[in-house]
Amino acid sequence: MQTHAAKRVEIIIEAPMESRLTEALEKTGVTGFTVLPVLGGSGRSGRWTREGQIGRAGMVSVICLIRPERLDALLEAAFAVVERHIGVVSVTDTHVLRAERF
Amino acid sequence: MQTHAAKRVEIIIEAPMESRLTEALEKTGVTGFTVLPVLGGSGRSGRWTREGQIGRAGMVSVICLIRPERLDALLEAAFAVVERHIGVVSVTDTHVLRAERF
Amino acid sequence: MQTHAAKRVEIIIEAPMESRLTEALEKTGVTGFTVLPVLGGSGRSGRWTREGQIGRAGMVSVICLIRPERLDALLEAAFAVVERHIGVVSVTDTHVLRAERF
Amino acid sequence: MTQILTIAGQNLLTPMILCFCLGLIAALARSELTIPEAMAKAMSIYLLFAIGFKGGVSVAEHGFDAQLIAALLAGVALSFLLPFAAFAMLRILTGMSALDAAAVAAHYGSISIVTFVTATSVLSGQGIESEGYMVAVAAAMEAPAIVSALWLVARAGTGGAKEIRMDARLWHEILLNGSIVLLIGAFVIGAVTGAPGMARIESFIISPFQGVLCLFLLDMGLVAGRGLRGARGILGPGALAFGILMPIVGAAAGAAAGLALGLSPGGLALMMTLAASASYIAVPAAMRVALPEANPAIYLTLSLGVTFPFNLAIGIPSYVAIAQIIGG
Amino acid sequence: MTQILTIAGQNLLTPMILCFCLGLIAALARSELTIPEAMAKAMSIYLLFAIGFKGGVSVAEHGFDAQLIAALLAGVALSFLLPFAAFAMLRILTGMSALDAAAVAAHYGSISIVTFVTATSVLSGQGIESEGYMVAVAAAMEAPAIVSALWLVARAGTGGAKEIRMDARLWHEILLNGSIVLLIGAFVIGAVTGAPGMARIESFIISPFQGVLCLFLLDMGLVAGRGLRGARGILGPGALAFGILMPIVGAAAGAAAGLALGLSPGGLALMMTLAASASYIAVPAAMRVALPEANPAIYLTLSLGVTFPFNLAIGIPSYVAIAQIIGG
Amino acid sequence: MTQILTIAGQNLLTPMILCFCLGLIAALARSELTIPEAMAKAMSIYLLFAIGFKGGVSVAEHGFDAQLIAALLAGVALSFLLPFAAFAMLRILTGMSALDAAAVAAHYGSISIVTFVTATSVLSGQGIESEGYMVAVAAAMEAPAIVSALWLVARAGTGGAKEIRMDARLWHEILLNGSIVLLIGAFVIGAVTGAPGMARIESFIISPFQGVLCLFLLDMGLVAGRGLRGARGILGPGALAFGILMPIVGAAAGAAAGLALGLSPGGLALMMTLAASASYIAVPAAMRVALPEANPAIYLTLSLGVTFPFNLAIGIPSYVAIAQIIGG
Ligand SMILES: Nc1ncnc2c1ncn2[C@@H]1O[C@H](COP(=O)(O)O)[C@@H](O)[C@H]1O
Ligand SMILES: Nc1ncnc2c1ncn2[C@@H]1O[C@H](COP(=O)(O)O)[C@@H](O)[C@H]1O
Ligand SMILES: Nc1ncnc2c1ncn2[C@@H]1O[C@H](COP(=O)(O)O)[C@@H](O)[C@H]1O
Ligand code: NA
Ligand code: NA
Ligand code: NA
Repeated sequence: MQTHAAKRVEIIIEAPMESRLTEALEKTGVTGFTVLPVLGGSGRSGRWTREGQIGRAGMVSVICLIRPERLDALLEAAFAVVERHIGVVSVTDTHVLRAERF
Repeated sequence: MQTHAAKRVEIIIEAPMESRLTEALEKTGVTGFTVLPVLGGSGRSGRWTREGQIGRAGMVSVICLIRPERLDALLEAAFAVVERHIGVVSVTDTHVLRAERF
Repeated sequence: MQTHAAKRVEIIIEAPMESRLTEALEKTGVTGFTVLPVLGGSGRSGRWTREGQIGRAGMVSVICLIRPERLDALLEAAFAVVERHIGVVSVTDTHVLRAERF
Repeated sequence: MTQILTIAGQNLLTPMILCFCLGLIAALARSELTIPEAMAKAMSIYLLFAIGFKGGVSVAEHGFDAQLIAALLAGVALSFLLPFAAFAMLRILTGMSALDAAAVAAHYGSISIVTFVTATSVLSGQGIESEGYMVAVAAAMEAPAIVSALWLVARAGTGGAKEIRMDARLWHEILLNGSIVLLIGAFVIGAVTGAPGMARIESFIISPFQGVLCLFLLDMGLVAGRGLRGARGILGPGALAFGILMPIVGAAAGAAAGLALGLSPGGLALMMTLAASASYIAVPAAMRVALPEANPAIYLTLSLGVTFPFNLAIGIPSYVAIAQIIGG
Repeated sequence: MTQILTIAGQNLLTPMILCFCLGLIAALARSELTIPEAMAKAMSIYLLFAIGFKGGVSVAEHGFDAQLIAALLAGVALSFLLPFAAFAMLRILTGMSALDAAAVAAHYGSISIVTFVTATSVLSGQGIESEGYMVAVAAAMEAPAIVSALWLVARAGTGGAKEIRMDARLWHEILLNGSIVLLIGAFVIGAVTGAPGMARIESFIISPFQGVLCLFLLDMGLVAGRGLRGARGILGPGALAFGILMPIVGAAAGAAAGLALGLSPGGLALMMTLAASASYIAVPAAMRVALPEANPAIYLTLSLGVTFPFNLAIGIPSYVAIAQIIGG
Repeated sequence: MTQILTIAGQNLLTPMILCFCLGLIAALARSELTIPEAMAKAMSIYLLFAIGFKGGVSVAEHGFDAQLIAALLAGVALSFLLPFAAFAMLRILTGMSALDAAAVAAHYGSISIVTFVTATSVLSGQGIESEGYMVAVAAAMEAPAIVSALWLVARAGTGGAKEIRMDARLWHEILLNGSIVLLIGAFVIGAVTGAPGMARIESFIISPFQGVLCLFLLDMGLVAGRGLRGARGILGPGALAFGILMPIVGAAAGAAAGLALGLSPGGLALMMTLAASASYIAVPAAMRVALPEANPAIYLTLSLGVTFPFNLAIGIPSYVAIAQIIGG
């Protein structure tokens, strides 16, 4: 089937920052994303699990599929939000069906 | 370690369609997949979150790792199910351990 | 924005093995990973869903973003744990922001 | 009329209704208060089980008779017929496409079990008895409306929509959906175990019931409020009018059926409530599969954002008051 | 015998057993009714806490004596020995590999806490007292069977399996697994706070208990039914026979131990139930780590799909009836 | 003093405190016992709703007066001022950065609603009445401390930290956070529906309350224990001393305010408890957004790992005993 080159950006970020991130994305015109729950993890700030969390906000994973040419705008916007926060951002080449949706 | 080229197909789809999708996959011989929960997202049909959902069916993410040569059959099958529905399909090049499993 | 080549390793494994896997990763110096919940899936050992599970341990998905040069050590460590168990391991090329974190 | 308004007014100040309002206000004020999904499902499982079981026990005590069968048939008939009224009203009052109008109509022929549960709690708060088998009637009314709606779509030619995706499998999903199975199952268990069964689990089934309903309605308020916020601008004045008028039409039809059946005032109020209420769980899931091109924002907002609060705050107390007058 | 059957028959029509059947039927009919995972875990936490606490309070009231120690030792011995009986039966009745047979044997030496809880609820429904420390015996019986099973595997050479993955860490996980810690912890809290503690939380611990058990067994029925559906064809007639005979063998061994200990009829019935029941939470998790090559479909289907329903519907009422006769 | 110790000692052997200890021990022993996230949230929603509702009903009964306003103002003042005391103590006792010290200070000016709930349960266990509006005071004390902390950071220049991320949006999140909305909402509902409302949901709101609190404190123990395990080495002796001294300072300030207001002994004990307790839900979330560079391990471990257990085991019983003596 016909597929189109795209980028898959995965942003793992503290849950209290989720709405700030998605609003920043929307401001740069990225209106498609999916939020996945995260059970736990480990990084420079140590290990955590959702069930050992106080308030249990934890982290979430936000996935955006976008056209390659919009990647830079997205990363700028995302970076401004995550910059001072724990979390990671990765970008993978991918292909999507139904390119008219992106 | 020895790894083998494969495709990673990620299908984000409405939960009521999940069993129809996985059955369609099984019919084309795709017997390996993993279903991840989705908390919320945004797309052409607007924003949603699982907790603001009525009935809270929401969406799920179905991930299939397959041999490259079987990609087309999988995409045809998946497309027939998702065609009229909201959701996205992406295909990424990847490598797998233990290729005999796929 | 400046991004750096990295590998995204995704390990889908039985939940009772999670802590053994993450410890093995930590022993080889991999201190960054994220654990996602899994709702269900299908493979050589058949179909399962978390809600039809007894004890409901189910599976989890562990995602590691690492520098390419550390991939082999990670895969050796992971393989030693998953070898006798059901589950899959995939490795995808990706790029990360803030490379100093990895 | 004054009598109706007085009773209705009193009902507004119960913890249940106020909890719903709290949720609505919190959502509209964009508070991040949320009820975890699993907790909401747990509460709905509890409520369905309790209401079904109570109904079954009551049938075990008062016996099973021809009126039960007649009530079931009347419920099924209402569920089949109300979508036609709804569809006609929508085509007159709004500019909705035939597809969207049919999808909405399916919701109004079917029922909302939470509205029903709230009505039973209002009745028990006022010490009014009702027929235990009304929960079976509720279950029987869930699905028939879907058939009517699909028939309406097929007849209309559906404009932009492709073929209807209705197969044996979807029927199976609808008829054996979780709430129907739980409601009917609990009803049968209650009918079989009767009073001794009730004695064993009474302090689980009866005592905390109204409190759980409070928290559940809090969640419904949150969900309805978030839906309204997201759907601003989706419903025109015609659609809003429909969301208020249709339950009144439904209640009138329910009252006619209930009087014909000779139901007690409590049963009459429940029959009016069922006919007046609109589904927001079973039917939306079925519509997503059968008519994916119909816009869910329209049918969910109407059913949950307009008609559900209307029934809760104004409908139920009025139906109860009217039923006492005309059924008394 | 008639007496046993009559009592057993009565027991079938309790809300608990009927809820289990409802779940089983719903799953076999492929209804999508599900209990959210978090709700199921919440109910099991509640049940473990309540049963442990009640046991502790009862020990605080009736005192702590040598019989408690003797009962604990007897439980541990049963858990160690029953796997050998199970293994031998499996090798005779089925063509299972030594590895699978040993894994199954571990389950039958260990215990099912839900079966135990259901038995206590049947006893309390019939007004029969039992020794409070039986919950401690239940906890003590969870793990020893695993040792026997691993020894059986090691001795058999295990055919296709690689080395057993048993280390200090897995022992730690088994001995401090969530249910043991909760059960023993609640038992100790009950024993320390005694009647005044009970007075404070009685309306949480006692009143809703049977109702929660109903919904929990509904979920068990759903899970067992889905397991049976998925595992069709996995168990031959020999394995099925084992799933029915082994609890009878276990109950007989439990009865012998209970009589030797001089337990009350209630305690005797519980000892029989423990020995007759098969684990489906702690042991399966341990087996996945220690013997990953053993097929989980076999041991889970036998334990949860065959023996659990057998114990619930036929076993427990019979054990209670027999215990009243021989222990009375 | 002996009197205080005796009362405090008795309090240690309640099921609530023992459940907290069980959780703590289980976590420190690395048991995998966990309470599902959704269950923990469900219990906290229940506790907030129940405590708010009860407070509202009590205000409806005893009337609403100037003292309520005075108590609210006193609470807000305490929340504003205590962070300055905390900040000064931290700078003297520890080598913490100004940023971390300010973040910690925000927690100690704010309150812990679970500590408050536990204190009300201790009071009710001893049959001591308190002012129903104290839950409103609790809600009013959540946020002001954050302002003081941010002011402290701004004044200190903050060393390594970039600008404070405090905007209208974060204020909105803090002031309309889930627990405040639920607590105040339930309070208003209780005040509006009064005794008749309570009669309808009493067996949900009152009876199971202490039992739910037990399981909730079990979870708090687990979380605190896991936090302590992960944070070993993060707190020096100075910080530990702060975690014990600061609640005493807070309680003293609360006692002064309570005496000035002329509160009943029960209300006095609650005011001491509020001032002595440290937030671990609302403030940490706000700090993650406003001061992301402050180390969460420090403030969470102090608040939940040191001060919370101190208040539970030693603080609350002492505050209650002292309040009875000085307020009596
Ligand atoms: N290398 C990595 N791979 C995957 N997830 C990571 C990685 N590093 C950090 N994370 C995730 O991001 C969270 C915060 O990381 P950090 O900012 O390094 O403390 C961790 O708890 C993980 O969930
Ligand atoms: N570009 C995208 N990237 C990631 N997820 C998306 C994207 N577009 C849509 N989705 C997901 O698919 C759902 C339906 O999208 P849509 O069909 O565009 O309304 C959204 O709610 C998202 O969860
Ligand atoms: N090809 C695949 N793609 C994605 N997930 C898979 C695949 N194969 C197996 N899995 C996951 O791994 C689990 C165990 O697989 P298996 O070891 O083949 O039984 C399945 O239940 C799936 O969750
Ligand atoms: Na209707
Ligand atoms: Na056994
Ligand atoms: Na404070």
